[in-house]
Amino acid sequence: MKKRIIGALGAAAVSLAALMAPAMADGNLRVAIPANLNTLDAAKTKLGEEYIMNFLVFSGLTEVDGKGGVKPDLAESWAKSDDQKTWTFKLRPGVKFHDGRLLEAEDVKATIQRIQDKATGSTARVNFDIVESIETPDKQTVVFKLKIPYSGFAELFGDRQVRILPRDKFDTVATSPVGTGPFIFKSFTPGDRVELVKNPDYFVAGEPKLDAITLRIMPESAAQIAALETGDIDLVWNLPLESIDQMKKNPDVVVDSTSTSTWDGLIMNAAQKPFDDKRVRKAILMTLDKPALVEVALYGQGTPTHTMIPPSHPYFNKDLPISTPDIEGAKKLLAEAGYPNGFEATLYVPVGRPTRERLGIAAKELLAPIGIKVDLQRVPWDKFVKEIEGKAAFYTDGFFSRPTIDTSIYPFFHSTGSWNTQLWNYKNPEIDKVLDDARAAKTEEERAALYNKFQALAEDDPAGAIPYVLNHVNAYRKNVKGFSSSPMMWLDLRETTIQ
Amino acid sequence: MIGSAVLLLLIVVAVAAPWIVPYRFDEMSILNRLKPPSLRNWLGTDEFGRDVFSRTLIGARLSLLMGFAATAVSLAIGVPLGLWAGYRRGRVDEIVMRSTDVLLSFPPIMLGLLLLAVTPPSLWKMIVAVGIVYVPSTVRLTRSVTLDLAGEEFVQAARARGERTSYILHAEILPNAWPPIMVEASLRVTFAILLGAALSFIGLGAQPPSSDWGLMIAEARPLIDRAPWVAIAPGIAMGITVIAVNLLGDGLREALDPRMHRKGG
Amino acid sequence: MTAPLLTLDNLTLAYQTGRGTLRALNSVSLGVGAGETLAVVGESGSGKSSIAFATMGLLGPEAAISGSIRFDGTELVGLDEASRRDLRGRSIGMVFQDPFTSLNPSLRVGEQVAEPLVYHQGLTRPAALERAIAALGEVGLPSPRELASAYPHQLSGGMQQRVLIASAIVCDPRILILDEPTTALDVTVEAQILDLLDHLRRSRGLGMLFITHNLGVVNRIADRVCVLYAGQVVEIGAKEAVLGRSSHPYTKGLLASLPQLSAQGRSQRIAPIPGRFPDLVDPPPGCIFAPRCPFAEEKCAAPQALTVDDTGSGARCWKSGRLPGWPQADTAPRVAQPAGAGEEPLLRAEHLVKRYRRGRIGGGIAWTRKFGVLPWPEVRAEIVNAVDDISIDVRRGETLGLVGESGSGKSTLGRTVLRLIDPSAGRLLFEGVDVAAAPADDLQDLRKRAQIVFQNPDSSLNPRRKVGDAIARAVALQTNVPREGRRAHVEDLLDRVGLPRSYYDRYPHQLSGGEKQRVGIARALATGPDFIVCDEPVSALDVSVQATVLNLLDELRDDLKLSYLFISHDLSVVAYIADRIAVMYSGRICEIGDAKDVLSPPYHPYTQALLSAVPLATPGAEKSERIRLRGDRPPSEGERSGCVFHTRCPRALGDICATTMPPLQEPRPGHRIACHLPLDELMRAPSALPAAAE
Amino acid sequence: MAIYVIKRLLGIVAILAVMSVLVFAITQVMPGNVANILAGQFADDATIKAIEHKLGLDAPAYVQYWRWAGGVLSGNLGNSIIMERPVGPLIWEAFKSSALLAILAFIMVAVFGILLGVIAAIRQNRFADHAVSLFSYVGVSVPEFFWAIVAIIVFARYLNWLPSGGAGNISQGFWVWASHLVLPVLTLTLTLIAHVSRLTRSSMIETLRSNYVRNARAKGLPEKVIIRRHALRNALLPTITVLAIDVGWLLGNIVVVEAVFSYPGIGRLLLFAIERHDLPLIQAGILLIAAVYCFANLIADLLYAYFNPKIRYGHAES
Repeated sequence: MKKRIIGALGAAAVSLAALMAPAMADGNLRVAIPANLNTLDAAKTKLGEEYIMNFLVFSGLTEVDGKGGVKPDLAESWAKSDDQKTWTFKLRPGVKFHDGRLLEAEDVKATIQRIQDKATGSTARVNFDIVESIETPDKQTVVFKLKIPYSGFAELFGDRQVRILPRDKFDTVATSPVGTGPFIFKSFTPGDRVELVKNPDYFVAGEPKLDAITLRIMPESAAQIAALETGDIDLVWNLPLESIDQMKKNPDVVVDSTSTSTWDGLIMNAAQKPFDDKRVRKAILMTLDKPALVEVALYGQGTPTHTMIPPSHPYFNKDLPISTPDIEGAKKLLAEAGYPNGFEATLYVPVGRPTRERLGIAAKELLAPIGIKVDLQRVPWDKFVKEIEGKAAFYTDGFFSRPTIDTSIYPFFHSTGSWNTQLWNYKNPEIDKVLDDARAAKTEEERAALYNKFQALAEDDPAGAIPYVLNHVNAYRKNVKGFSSSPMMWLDLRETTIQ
Repeated sequence: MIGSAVLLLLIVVAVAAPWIVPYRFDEMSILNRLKPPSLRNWLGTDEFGRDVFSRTLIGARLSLLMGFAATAVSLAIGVPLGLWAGYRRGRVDEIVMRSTDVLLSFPPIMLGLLLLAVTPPSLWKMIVAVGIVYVPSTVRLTRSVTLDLAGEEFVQAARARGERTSYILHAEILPNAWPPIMVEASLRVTFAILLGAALSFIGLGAQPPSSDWGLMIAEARPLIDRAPWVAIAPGIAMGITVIAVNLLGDGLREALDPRMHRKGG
Repeated sequence: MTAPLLTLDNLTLAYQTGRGTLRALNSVSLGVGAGETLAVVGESGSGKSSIAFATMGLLGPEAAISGSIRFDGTELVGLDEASRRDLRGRSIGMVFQDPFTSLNPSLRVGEQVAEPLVYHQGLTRPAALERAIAALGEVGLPSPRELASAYPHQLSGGMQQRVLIASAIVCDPRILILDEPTTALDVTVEAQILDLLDHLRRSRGLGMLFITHNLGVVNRIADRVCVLYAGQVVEIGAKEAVLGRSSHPYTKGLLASLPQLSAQGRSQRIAPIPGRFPDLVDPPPGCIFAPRCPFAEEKCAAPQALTVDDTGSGARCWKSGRLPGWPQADTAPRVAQPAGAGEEPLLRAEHLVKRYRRGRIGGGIAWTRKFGVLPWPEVRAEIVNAVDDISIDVRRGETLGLVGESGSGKSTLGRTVLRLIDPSAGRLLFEGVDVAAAPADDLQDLRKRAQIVFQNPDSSLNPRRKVGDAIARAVALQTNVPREGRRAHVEDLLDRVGLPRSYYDRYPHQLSGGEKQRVGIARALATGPDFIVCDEPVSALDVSVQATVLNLLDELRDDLKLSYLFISHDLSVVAYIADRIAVMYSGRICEIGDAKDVLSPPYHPYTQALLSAVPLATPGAEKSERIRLRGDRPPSEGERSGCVFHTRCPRALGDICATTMPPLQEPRPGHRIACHLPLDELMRAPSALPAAAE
Repeated sequence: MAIYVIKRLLGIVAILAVMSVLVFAITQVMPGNVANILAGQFADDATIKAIEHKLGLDAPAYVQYWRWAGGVLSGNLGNSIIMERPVGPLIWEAFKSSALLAILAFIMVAVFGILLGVIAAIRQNRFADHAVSLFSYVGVSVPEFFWAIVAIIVFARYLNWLPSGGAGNISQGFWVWASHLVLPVLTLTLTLIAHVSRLTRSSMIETLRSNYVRNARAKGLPEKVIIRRHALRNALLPTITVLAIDVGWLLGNIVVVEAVFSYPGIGRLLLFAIERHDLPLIQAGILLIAAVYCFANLIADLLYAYFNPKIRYGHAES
């Protein structure tokens, strides 16, 4: 009650301030995003642009900061059983959906069950394969029973697709989403813009500070930049990497870069020759000049790494040096593997993912000295998904930051990992054991040590070549305050203001 | 005939390109990327340090191939159909004409998009797709010319001496139908070059690391601030090529204009 | 003779070409007085139209003019554009050859006539329109007020030409220039227009400069005649003198080339002018006609002067006045063809019909199914009877002349009997075998034995084939001449039609019109036919060339025992060449019979009108009584129940002509007339041929 | 005339029906389907099957087509599979935006194309003629996407006069709204104007050489009147047909121009749909564009008939 009063007062103060300061009256933040949104249904979202919506309109049970931390969001608190198989979440009381209905535990249960349904087609589904049952003893409590012990379960609720939806509005959520987030969906003109307005009943008092947000869909980077420079928009999300240097020269614009665990890689399918031989994979890894690739593929906007654990992460293995090109060594390894003169390989790159395209083109050049002749094939995205991933021998791919270090690694590297067989068919019993142990580990130190070991193992027996993690860069005009780029690449605009 | 001179030069350059370019079109040099034009790289380098001049010259090859081969495809399919429909009339004509009506109701680029969406893009598929896009208009033109010629007295004379239809079509009608078809075809070459470039620009045409001009412009688009030369070189090259073909077409038109011909003859 | 209003003095017109200077006109001098008609006559290339364009100031900047053109004291050569424009339409009117393209298709007739009044006399549009309507009435158009709001395409050719004349005289010009004003029209319509022009000249005192190639028209309309050859005036003088007692060899030749419209005309061959038209870039140094002149001698190698006496007559020939008549044709006299009435005809058409469908506004809708499913509205079609129940025979060795005006269906008939067009109904017997419905593959015998010669020399030869190849192809296809003998065979054919053998390797564009027509004949002969359809074979040719081609066809028939179906709009030509004549009107035959029977009474009223409309070049012929037809259109499809000629017939009896098919009357065996008028009534008609020609 | 219009309308319906089958067939043989896209990366077969079943994509092709066609016949264009919203309003919104662009560009092309063509014809082989020629050659020879990029760089980036893309909302004021249209319209105009101006020029020259213009000169009419009253009217008839063809080109170019200028129109929507194999959206988009094109041709033919007295007051020839 008290909170609500404060909230109301805060809201009143904000609107009063808005009335008194005409310059701020239009507290509408205009954001450029490069692609149209396919869907507004959080469970089905697959694009960075869509994820932005997920965090502006909806809330999850928890919130991850992208650096390993997890905070309460809709869940006020949570507890796990000692075997890490039973997780109980207490919901924040009095949270209202945008349509005015109160959030209940049943909504959480229905939301997760919907994600679990294959026909929904949510990419978050695999994470909830471990859930045995969901119970709602009362309106504020949700209890999850897991099939296996899992230490990072709370973090899963900070994931992009795992937004809590009103269970009576599943049918319309794709077109007129209703959530509990800081902003209320107003309209979506496909191909043009999304308009959001402030949620006055947001459960965090005093937030959000903006009155409205307009997401403008602008595919052409030249158009985005021109619009930012002329003040037509206030913020460019995920600024094209090649424009960063240019933007930095503009005194009216702030370029805000943050390191993420989003990565690209050269995928080598261990189920197919010649990549079934770990010496071939290692030789390729040894040939790559990672800093150069950061320069070529990312215009310097990234960091060389061993695996998807970014150098900024506490679990990053600092003792392990970033590999430097060793052409002779690589040639020797290839010869040992039976390819003294190298071989020919087709490298598939997906159309419309420029960093992965550039990575592929650069790899073609870098691999030539050790005798690997690369034939580059560019494949449209839908065909890439259907016919290349997991099926081709050699291709470039990449993945967004995931909410926990476990969800970032386990599905890829563990031999039973859900995505392993659809990526590179990698099998390394030692790594399997390390990853399983890390899931059950009870302390941070224990876990850090295990992941350090994982990195060393992966460097020795590479699944593919992960040369770098990308930076996420936003550019905004000077009058935008209280904004910082998120390592998860979504936009947290709750504290943001325009002056 | 400036047009034909320029075009001839372009064709020579295009054919000889692999031997005269200073660098291979896909030769990358990471350290040397996005360099402005210099003595070393006459038109600068692109984001992978590839020589823009070399790429543009090789691109001429692709563009001209695209234009001429696609036009050849449209002629190869469209001219026989048009001759047949125009000479036979009746049901054949009706079916052919209604089919072209359907195809003509697609704006060219849409038809190209749809055709290319079916199969993974490659230069040859693009040539065929663009060729097919221009089949209906070729059919229509050939048909109308054939209709006119079929009424000419020398065609009647051929019928009167008992010639077979196939002979009349290829020996009496076709040689006289060529001039207007060729004039139209020369324009279609430019349309094909531009359509091919647009498809590549959208991403459904030529694939990297190809140096197709449309693709070069598409790839250079994000860099237009930093390295405008990467986009400008192929843009201007394309302009010159298309103007040359256009001039050639105008020249052809004047040379083959039936009225001029009659006056001269 | 009054002082001339319009005077051309030493007018020379030159163009620069790639090969040198082309002199289209060379020192032309002539004058036209008020109320006087000067006819300028010449063949194509003579430069006659250039005179009109130079006078009107409508030549492009590439034409170099020297000399003088004076109108009412004003020098026109070098006059500024504004002043010239002021004279055009106001003081000098002009009527062009082709009425179908000379009227703006998207402006109403009234506006087009009224326009010059607005700009020359400053009238308001309504006032100008009133004057225009009066002018339309004056040129003899019925209900001019309604007509003024019609568009040109709604009018017939004759009406369009009247409109053009109205727009030329609406500002009361003093001189009217007419450039072949009747050439595109049918002979009956031509007669009407010539009457109109004569009337206008008298009523308004107009001076007319009348340009034409047709000596008959000259005879009908002109007071004085100026004969133009290769850009030079070769003879000038009063009509009676020039046409009756011509003093220049070229004029004599032209007159001799004309086929005579008379029963006797047939007995002797016409005598053409030999040789080819001179190259105007490189003309002969002396007398320009000398290379073709039968009277030429050494002295003709010097340039000739035009000596005009005080009556205004003269010729450009030092021998003028001392010349004999044009020499007779030196070829064999014509052989009368055996009647052969009893034997089976080579070709027999029985009740032959060819119908076309044409959409008609207001015809209502018929719903059909397109592709078997889609409901589809079709406009009820109007049936056009191009060939309407025609029965004719062509006997072996004879020439059947088929005469009719444009749109009569004569060409369709010619092509239908060859199965180039499939008949809609009827029988078509070639040597007793019905080929009317035979499948195309079974026509090889017909294809070999029946051929066609076309009208248009430009379109009848494939421009991309050598002359010899075109002929050789027919030889290869339809004869068993072995491959190695074909060239020789084709060269023999070229000999036959009077072309040098070297023409084998020429392309059509290197040939003159007459030569192309000879190639067309050789091609028709190549299959070794018995029967040839000659579809207007001489209509596109100049008079002198026409004569040679006619002679050639005639000789070939005699030598090769050919049969012709000879189609023409020109009754003189048909009368000259045909053994029998069929007169066709709107898809039907109205009269058929031996040539001399058709050319003398009794006549079908249409034949009679046709004969009386033909302009003859004999002075005096123009004065005879003429029959004039009303209007110029046959009845529309709905009204074809009776005689198709009843809408225009001056002797129509009334309802019976409109409702009942006319009976066939046979005054003499083989001479049939389809008319309701009793035979004795028809017999009473006077001969339509002028006495002078009999 | 009414019969003719009915006939043409039925013809258009037939064309669209055939087209819808064709488009459907093409989407059937496209690699990858919408279920793969919905399932995203690394979806297992069971997931894809489940989604296909939910969307009815596992039915035989003719059943799928019939479902769609039945819907269309009863006025329901279906739902976009990807966006899960009705296709009708989606397409309609995009179409309105594109139509605005297209109509403005079309007016520009028609007005300036004809104007330039007429000027060039009157000043044949003189400076103005050559200037128009050069302008139209350059416009037509460089692809529209290149002009679009150049325009953004020059007018938006450096000169800062105009917004670089997107669509303005009329609620933001007229100038904001209008300013967003300038560059796309200019780009579209530039690439199409040559077609019209060159055709107008040649048709005008032809008309100026015609017998009836010669006759008008012989009547002593002032040159201005000859051009306006006699030449222009007849010269513009063929231009009507060309303008209809240009509507087709315009609809094609608009795809590219919308993409570069981030303009939320039907072209971009269609590209979006084709990339994602969203069949109901592809069908509706293509059929709408085709229908517009067919109607443009029909209107052109009717206008042609209207301005051509030969057809309007004629004995109709079949």
